[in-house]
Amino acid sequence: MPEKGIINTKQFVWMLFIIITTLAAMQIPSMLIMQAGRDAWLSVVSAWFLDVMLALVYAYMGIRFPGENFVQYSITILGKYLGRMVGILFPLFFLLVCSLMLQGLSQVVNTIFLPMTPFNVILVSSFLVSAFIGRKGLEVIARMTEVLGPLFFFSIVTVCCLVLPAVHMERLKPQLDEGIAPFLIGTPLMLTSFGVCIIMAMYIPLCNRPENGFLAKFSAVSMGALVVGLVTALSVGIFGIEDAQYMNSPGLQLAKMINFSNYLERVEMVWLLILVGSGIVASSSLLWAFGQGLAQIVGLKTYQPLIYPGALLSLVFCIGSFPSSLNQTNFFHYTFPIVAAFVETGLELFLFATALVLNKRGAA
Amino acid sequence: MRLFRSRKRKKAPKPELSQPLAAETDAKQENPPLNNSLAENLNTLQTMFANCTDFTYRELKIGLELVPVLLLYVNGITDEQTVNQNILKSLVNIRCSNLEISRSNNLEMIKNEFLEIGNITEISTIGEVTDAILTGSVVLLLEGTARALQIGTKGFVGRPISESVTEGVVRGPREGFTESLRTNTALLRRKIKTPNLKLEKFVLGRVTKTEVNIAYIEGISNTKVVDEVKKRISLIDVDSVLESAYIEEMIEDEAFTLFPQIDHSERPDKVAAGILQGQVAIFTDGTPFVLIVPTMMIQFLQSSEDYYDRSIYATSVRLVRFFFLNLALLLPALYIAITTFHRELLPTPLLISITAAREGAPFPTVIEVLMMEVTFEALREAGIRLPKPVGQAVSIVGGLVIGDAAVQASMVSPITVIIVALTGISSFGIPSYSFALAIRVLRFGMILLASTLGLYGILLGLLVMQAHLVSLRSFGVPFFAPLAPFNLRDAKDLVMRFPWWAMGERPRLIAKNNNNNTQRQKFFLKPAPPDENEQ
Amino acid sequence: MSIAEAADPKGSRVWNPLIEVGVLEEDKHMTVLIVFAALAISLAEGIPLGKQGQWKELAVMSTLLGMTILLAAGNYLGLPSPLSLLERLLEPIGKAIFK
Amino acid sequence: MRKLALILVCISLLTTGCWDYQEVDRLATVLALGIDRIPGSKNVLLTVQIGKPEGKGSSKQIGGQGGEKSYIIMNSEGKSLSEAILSIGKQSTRRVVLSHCKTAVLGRDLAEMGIGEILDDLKRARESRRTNWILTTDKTAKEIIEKDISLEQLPGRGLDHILQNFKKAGRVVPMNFNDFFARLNGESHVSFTPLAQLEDIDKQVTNQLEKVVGRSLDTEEKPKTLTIGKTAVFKNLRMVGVLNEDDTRAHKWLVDSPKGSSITLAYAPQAQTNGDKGDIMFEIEDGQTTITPHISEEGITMNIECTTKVLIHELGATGVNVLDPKVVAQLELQTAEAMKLQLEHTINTAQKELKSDCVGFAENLHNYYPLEWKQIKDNWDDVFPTVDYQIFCKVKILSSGTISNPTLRSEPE
Repeated sequence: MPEKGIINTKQFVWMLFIIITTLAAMQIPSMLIMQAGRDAWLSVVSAWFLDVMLALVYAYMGIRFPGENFVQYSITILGKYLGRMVGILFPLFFLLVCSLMLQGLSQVVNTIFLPMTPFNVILVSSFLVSAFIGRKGLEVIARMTEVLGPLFFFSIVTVCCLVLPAVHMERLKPQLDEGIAPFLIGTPLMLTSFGVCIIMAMYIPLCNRPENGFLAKFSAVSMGALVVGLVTALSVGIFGIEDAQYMNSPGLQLAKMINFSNYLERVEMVWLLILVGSGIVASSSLLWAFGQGLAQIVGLKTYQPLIYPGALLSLVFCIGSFPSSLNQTNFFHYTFPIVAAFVETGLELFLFATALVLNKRGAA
Repeated sequence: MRLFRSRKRKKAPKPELSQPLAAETDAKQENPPLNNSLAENLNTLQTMFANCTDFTYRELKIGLELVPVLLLYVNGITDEQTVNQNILKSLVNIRCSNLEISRSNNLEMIKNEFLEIGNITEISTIGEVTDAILTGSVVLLLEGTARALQIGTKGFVGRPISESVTEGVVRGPREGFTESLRTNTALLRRKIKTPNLKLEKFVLGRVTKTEVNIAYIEGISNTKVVDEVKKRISLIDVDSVLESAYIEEMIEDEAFTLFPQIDHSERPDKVAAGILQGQVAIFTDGTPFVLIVPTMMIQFLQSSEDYYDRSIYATSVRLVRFFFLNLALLLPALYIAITTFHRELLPTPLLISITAAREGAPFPTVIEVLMMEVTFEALREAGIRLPKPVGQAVSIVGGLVIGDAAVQASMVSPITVIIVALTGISSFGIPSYSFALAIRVLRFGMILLASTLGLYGILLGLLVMQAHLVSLRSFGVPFFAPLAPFNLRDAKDLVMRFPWWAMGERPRLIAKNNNNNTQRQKFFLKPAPPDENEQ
Repeated sequence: MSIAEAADPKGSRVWNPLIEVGVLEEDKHMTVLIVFAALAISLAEGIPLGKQGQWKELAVMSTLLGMTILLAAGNYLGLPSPLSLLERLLEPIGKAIFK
Repeated sequence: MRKLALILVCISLLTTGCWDYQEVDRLATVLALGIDRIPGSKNVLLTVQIGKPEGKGSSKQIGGQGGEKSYIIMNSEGKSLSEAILSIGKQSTRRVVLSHCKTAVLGRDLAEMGIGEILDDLKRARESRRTNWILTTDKTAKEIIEKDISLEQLPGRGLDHILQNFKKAGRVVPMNFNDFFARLNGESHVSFTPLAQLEDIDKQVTNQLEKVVGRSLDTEEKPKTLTIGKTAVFKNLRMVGVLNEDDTRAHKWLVDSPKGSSITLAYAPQAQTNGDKGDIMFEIEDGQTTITPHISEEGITMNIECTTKVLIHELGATGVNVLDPKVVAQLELQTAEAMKLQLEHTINTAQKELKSDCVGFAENLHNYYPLEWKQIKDNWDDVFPTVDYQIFCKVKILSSGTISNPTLRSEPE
């Protein structure tokens, strides 16, 4: 096995949490509000429920094929050639998510921190750092998230508490104004970005207690759903749906609303720093998953030399496909959910069904 | 040049080792046994110690039969009084006929019946003789015997035990280690009175022959770590070991890092505490600094006094220390990032007063800060190296000239002076000097990053630094533990310092033993007044 | 001057889905940089691999870097990237589902 | 090798950087922003107040009295707000930063012609914050921005302080960008801001005194004073009118809460039907207003319930005996009646005069009757003036300050 590191369940939870939340907390709430209006938080809840259901499948597959991640068990299930063709979709998907994530974060950094710095400089430096971390292996990533994760969680919760005085409850009412259709449509949107934590299948074989996979995912998704739900509901309660749906990053705008006794204000940068830091670590674990998956498909001894090339490939994706933040938002809103639904749900359920039908099991 | 040399060494390490330096040749390679003839032995040794004025030999004829005896020692490192009183006197006073020139057990008899010295061993080669002489023993050679007696008379007049200079405490033991290895181990033994405290001897340095002892408690320390320490020490093959830092650099896990991965101390109580929680101490002769492995980063931020003060106070002091650690690393960088990139973070009145203070400043903020930081480092270095009275003068002049005159002359803005001074004070708040060095260097990197990309640059720097820190290990123990990987049990002694009665366990990561018993005391010995009815 | 233009004083990143995305000068420089980076990575990672005789790893890595360079060259020439193709394929479905 | 490459990359990054690096003494910090419409054109006139750092050479004096002012004013013109902001650069040696600007003042002309064009910029700009205050004036914003506020070195911050105080206690609802936008986006598309005015308070006082004394007083000519006491009402991005001070106060009770406000009662004990009226002032310690809509066949009725807890602030010369529970009960009733009258007047003004729902009926209807609201929604402007309402006020007197009854009674006539 290329990766030698072992992670524990706590680290597992924080890693999943960071990946879900950095991807979802920045841009998703506004898209969700666009779809579901005031009921956006309901979409978060239902997506949370569906994702937990999906996690059951992943956790079960992790136990059915002990010591194997989906890249490996797709080979076990589907055979040498078809299995590899299917298996490679997962690493590529992670690479795509990595592009999306770092593009979004760099865009925010460019708008808020460094408006005059060329965008590409920020993009390249964030890719560089995340590849640097990714190359150090899963253990390092896990330990970093162990420090950053709680910090991130509490910073979001703090931000939410500090902006509570600005909330107008009547902006959240009435609920289910347009019936249940909007929030049902919002659910898949949310589900697909929660679904990035299918990366859990990469971690399960490396966890010191693989049977805790479901528990870890459950805690991570619950925390993530809490955070995203809070951000979404507060955005509606503060900005109203008309403004919130077109915000590039409602979370950031929320932090900008902090005005605590007239002294603690303009502190959104501190929050943003933590967010960007977590995002970079999260994308480094995506890069790691790419390298690890690819190395397993081809059967390499080590994945480390693949991290920097992977980061470079992801960077090229970024530059080629998302020349602007509008492009990225558009992709994130309309194309990504389809791709993600295909990979996260479709492929995995397909593998699951095939494994059941062919009665394949992992070598215990 | 350096690059070239290291390249060459990498390519051909073997031949170099097999051809030791000329000075080492005789000692290492030719180790002939002692001769029966006293004269020949003396001859060999005299040629070996040619031009060594401190090499002393004394020929005696003892007993009724006047058996020739030769005493060899190096002047100055033996205890002159012992040599005269307990060896010479007793040898001269031998008045029995049992000593015969032809008998073979003469040596045993001298050893057993006449010498009033405790530490005597028999040796039989020239090499052993030279080793013994050079480490301060007296060697007794007897005519007609191919063996010799090594009489332990080590008596170097060293520094007396005095208070540790680098790690001062308000409350706590005042003694500090000295340069003498035996004194140091004795100081340790006085604190830990158990036969399980093992002291194992190594001799390092082909030329210096420095004695190195590793100390650990069997049953408490992790045997894997002890074995690893032994393995790494025995792999060392250098010509000289003058300070424990030589060993430190040759046994640490990661060579290319700013951070020290092995703690050192000159306080017996700190070393004893380390050993008692399962660490291994490495004593080196000739230096008061004892290495403690494995080390976690958090140890560099703990002072031994933390454990002698009340726990709440110790906790709050630690909090201050952590805060100032961050200031020492980041304050100048944050100042630059915030004033030149992100003015939004400043309150409006402060922004306007900073602007006013900078009005008409000739240099950019970065240059100002770098100038002042470099000046500060120079002052600090000068203060340490100069003789004490002059050092004080330097700091006074530095403080006055740099602090006041530079502002008066509009060279720098007063806020920069405040920032640099605060950073300096913060860096003194880090208990470990070697860890503070790493922070000092990193601070400049952070300043550069901050001046390029502002807070984002600082973030990137911190991420890289943290990734590096968590990837470090010290003898298998994660360096950043117990923060990452987080361990709630070990966190009792992390930022908080729990009261002694609540710290029931040794740190798991260090002391996790084969029998997995890290229990230190009974669970929860919280003191309480006796029951009413007992009174 | 419309509001949208006024609000974006840089003016360089206004994207119109109706017009094919042009290649900005800045991104052309990036392509050159990427090629250099690919070479640097292949040296930095490849030499140790070659020394250790891990030829398979070296091959996979070179393939990845080669793909990167090809894609970068495609960007340079203004060809659509694979993600754009994916977007063209799937965006109508997404637009049909979501608002 | 890998490390060498990393170091090289870092060095190249470090040496080429510094795009955003900007020394703090090369910046002009804007503290307040005034936006006017140039009459007869679509152009925007921007007035900014920029904090002037006191260098070491200049003497520091408070409030620009005698000495130099600690701020400067700059004007610029542009087709849009952002163009005007950019064109300040034409006259400023320092880069203009808006991140510390906490107040934006809208001129009356601009407000009446429509603010749609500037809103987008206020929302979109990087440095704009939704917690910033928005104000309207009855004349031009330029005057307000240029105005000194006594005791304040920087008038821009003075404005901020005034509005911050309003948040805790005051008669006017302070408006930040966020609430302003959210109300404009709301169901009724009606929003409001405090109205800043320049009043010659000194002149008024002098005139009155002159009447009493009967000769002209020899006082110094003082500049006008800035006051904020009224409310400007916006509907569909246009200013449609102003609520006067009394209406503003009641408006605050309706849309925010009565807390921190005050109420004056012209007291007339029932026993003494003739004369001896006196003013009693209450400070509203706590209070809550709830509006509950009710749709029946007759039409829409709003039940407005206003409960307040008040402190006696001043009994004046009324000679009431507040130690008598009956009197207190009566006082409570009369105060409630006075509040009711004031509220009615305000709602009436909104319904009849301004014809805009600045009291938040639409939101409540939407919340309580979402289905019905969809039908009313489109012709709400016509429906609103006809909406019926019922007001229930409840007042509870909590305490009377440090003394109970007034010790000095007015002489009986």
